[in-house]
Amino acid sequence: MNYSATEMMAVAAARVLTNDDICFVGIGTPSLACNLARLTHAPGITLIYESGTIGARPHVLPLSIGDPELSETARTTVAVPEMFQYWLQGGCISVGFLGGAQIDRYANINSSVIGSYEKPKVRLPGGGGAPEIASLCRKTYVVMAQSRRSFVERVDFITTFGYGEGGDHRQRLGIHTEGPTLVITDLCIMRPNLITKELEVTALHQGVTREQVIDATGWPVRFAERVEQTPPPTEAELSVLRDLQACTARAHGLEVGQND
Amino acid sequence: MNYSATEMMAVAAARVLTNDDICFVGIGTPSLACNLARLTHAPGITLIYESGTIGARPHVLPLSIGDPELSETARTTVAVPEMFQYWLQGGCISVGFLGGAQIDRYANINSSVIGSYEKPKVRLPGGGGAPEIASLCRKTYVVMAQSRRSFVERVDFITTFGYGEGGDHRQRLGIHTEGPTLVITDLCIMRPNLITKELEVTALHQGVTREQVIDATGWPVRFAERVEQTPPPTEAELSVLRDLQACTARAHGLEVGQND
Amino acid sequence: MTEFLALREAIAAYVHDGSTIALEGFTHLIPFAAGHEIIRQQKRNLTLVRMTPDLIYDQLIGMGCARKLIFSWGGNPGVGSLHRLRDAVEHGWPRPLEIEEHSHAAMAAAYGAGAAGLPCAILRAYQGSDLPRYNPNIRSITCPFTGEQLAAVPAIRPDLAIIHAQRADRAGNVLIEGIVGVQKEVVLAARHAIVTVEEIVDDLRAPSPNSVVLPSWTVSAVVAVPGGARPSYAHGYYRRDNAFYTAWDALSRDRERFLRWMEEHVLRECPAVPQP
Amino acid sequence: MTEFLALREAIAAYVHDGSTIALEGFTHLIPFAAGHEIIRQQKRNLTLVRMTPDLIYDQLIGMGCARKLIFSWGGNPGVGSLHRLRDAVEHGWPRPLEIEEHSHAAMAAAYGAGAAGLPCAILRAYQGSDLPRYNPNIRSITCPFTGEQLAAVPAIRPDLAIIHAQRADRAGNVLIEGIVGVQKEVVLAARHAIVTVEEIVDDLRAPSPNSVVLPSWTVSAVVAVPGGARPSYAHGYYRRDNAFYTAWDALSRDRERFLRWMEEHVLRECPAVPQP
Repeated sequence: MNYSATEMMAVAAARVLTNDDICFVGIGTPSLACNLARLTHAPGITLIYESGTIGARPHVLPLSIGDPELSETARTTVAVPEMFQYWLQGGCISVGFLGGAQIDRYANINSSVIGSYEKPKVRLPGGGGAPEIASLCRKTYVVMAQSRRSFVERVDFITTFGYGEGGDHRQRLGIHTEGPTLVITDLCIMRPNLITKELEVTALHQGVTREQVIDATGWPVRFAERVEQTPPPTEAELSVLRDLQACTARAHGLEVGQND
Repeated sequence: MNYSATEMMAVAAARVLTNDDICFVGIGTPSLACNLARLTHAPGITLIYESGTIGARPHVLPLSIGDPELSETARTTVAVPEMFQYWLQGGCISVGFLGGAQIDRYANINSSVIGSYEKPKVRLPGGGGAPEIASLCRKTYVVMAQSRRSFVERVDFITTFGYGEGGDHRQRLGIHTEGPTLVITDLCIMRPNLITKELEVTALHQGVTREQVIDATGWPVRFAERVEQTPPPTEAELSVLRDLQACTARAHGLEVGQND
Repeated sequence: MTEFLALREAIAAYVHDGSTIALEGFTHLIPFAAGHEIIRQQKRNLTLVRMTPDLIYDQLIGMGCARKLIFSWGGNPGVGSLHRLRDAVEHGWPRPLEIEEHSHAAMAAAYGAGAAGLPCAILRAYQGSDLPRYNPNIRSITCPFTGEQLAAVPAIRPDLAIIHAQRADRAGNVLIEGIVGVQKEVVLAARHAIVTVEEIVDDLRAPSPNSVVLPSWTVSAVVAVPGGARPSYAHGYYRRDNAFYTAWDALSRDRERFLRWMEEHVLRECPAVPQP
Repeated sequence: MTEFLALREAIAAYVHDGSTIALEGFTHLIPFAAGHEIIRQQKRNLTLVRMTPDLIYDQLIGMGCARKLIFSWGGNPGVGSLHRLRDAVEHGWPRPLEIEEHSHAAMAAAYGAGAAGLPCAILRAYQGSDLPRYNPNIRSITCPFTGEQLAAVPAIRPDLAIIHAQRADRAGNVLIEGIVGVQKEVVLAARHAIVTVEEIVDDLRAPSPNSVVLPSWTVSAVVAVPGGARPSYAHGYYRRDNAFYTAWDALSRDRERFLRWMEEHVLRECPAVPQP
């Protein structure tokens, strides 16, 4: 079965989630991956959206963080201050799922500006929930399509702190959570080095070469001692993924593929 | 129509409430007075109990601050932290209604201990919501049966700050609300002097003499320049009051009069 | 995640001598049955946390389970004193009781801070009151924007929360309705939580998308105890036994009579619900 | 207490040039109709507060109503940029826009502090982020119990809150259901509040004792505006117009096309609901 690199990324992201995860879900690929996990191997996963919905089980993917599908299918919906104070800051969340416009080798993420903050070349939407999702969830997973524009030597702005300058920088700031333990791209999977916290490629998706990854990374990317190969999407995974996207597109009155 | 001094006190307390008041209600005479007001001249009054019930319209008086009658008849019931943070501290409440075991000439109230705090002769229930009701409601009314034991030269413990040592003591502590502008007893009505904030008798209930009030007050009590006479309870007031108490007693399986 | 246990097992597993535990329920859904099981299992040196100790803590204190009480209003609502609490504070019977006293506003905020993973709560409180002179856990903090002084109290983070709720589903999700007090806060603030429920059902039947629901993964153990809040009440199930609350005044005033009542109605019972 | 007004009257009475106003609704119940009326009445120099500016603030900004924006996520959810917001920040068109940027957690807490009558909120936030370097309203505070440093942000207390809700009763009590966002907080935090509703009814039909209800005395004006949240949605009434959100990307990218669309669909309308 043929599949796109984007589909591989979503499937790889879904696979790392477990039945017991309490997952704080961002819109876009994170939401796709989390719902794919829920509809395949992790039916018991709890999906939490920052709009306040706890245990949402949407039939189609939400376009926004607060689509009706979320609240209608959730176990309960709480106010947004409560969501951030009790549920996120209170330490209930096992995994936060993030994306961003730029990421650096220490998994610091920029979703604020390209250029300077005060005179931006591009004003991006901003951090939203991300800065605290990254510091307060027990760990975070990042999903981003990989290119030299997005995987950069130095992010223009640290919206969301990953490992800062590496090493024990998180601990020095008094952050007690694990941080971005996993970065999933359309080419590979990266994990922070245990000591330096620099991202290292630990798995390549099938058919992807080291050169491709090197070309798509804005810093001299390191590879782990053992680099595994990501198993390709199974037919079952692909068919659930495509059904979900097709339903979503129909429900939103969009062309298929417009919303991924 | 005959009536007791306690009934006079409840009626006098009810009369000072208006249709527009948002009233934070304590159990006992405050609750009786507030509901009497609601069932007579102030049907639009909003009663708020610290259990979180907003707009309660109980058919019988609650025994506790959280009886089923409150939540079942309320417009909404919120969590207790929200009640204290958003509704009380947020400045929504126009009148707080308090009682206590002891009160002094500056309307400081003790509901904690008789004797010393660390070796109390009598350990009273304590402040509950009172300390903040008194500082955060726009004004507070106090209802207490008057005697030398309860109206004392100096309270053993300031659970709930009234006017402290008088004058601008409230302002000096950064309290911006009016404080206990009215004390209603079974003998009279007292109000703080505009300047000194010492309580002065401004009205005597019918048939009560100055000597009776002096005898029942633990400090040399002052009388305002003009002392009015409280009109006696009307038949309508008494009949609503007695009906309410009778219903309440039946509902709680108590003897009439046991719960006031 | 959630275990479904018998009451006896749940208390044995989660209540340890010396624990800090909070049985909450603000004049509603008070977990009496669970408190009685703690008494039967003769737990000792507990730090008991509860805004309104109510009859259940009067009983725990009178039976010698408590070393310390953290509270904000210690009376029998609408009736008067808690005589066992008073006897412990005034005369050290059956053992001395250390107290840490707050106002409701501060204690509610402290539970909220516990749920929110903060070390403290800030609030406008205690102005002019004598309480801060006797409670070193009431401090102050300065607003970095206005310079205003605010009160600060430490977050409450008990070892164990016990609450009673209307129902749980078979996955362990819990519905609470009516006066919800600080129940959500105490469960989220505590390291473990036991929830006794009126019934375990296939479908929670939450009437509103905004109903108060505790997801199963916030709850360590669910225990079916119909009537487990009596003589308190469960909105939608049974009413408050106000006559018993009134009768407790006389039943509890005298040490011997109290002990006799407890012997007959609590100690001899298997996990069930005492009637006055 | 609550006045029942027409939309035109309510906006004229409560929105003044230079006001700080917050039209809230977290991706649900966004008060579009009220925002459009503000545009029609050509209000100027507004400080606009909103966690997610969304299309409605993109329109207000593009039509020149805003001087400053306080926000925490400024995109078109699931679609991309807000082009009018970007054009104002990047090129000062149609006028320069000052921004004060927070994270969601901080802004939600700041609304909570506003509702709670506190001068500031404390939270565990912004650790390692560059945002505090550019926003002097992010400061820190030390816990007096643990010594821990916490972030502090000033309370949000707008001159006016505008929200949309499902219904109000004839006394002016308001029911909100589904994703309730920060609606209660913003109404309690603001000096005045306008609530547009789908319908005004004899009985609120709140399904639960714990339903989110704003008592009439928290609301300055109630305005019946059926469909007043479109293209956002109203839980129980109509669904989100996701196709319009997607189409807005192209409609708003170009200044002229944007102005034409606004002219046709907002400026020429009497208070009614635009369709794309």
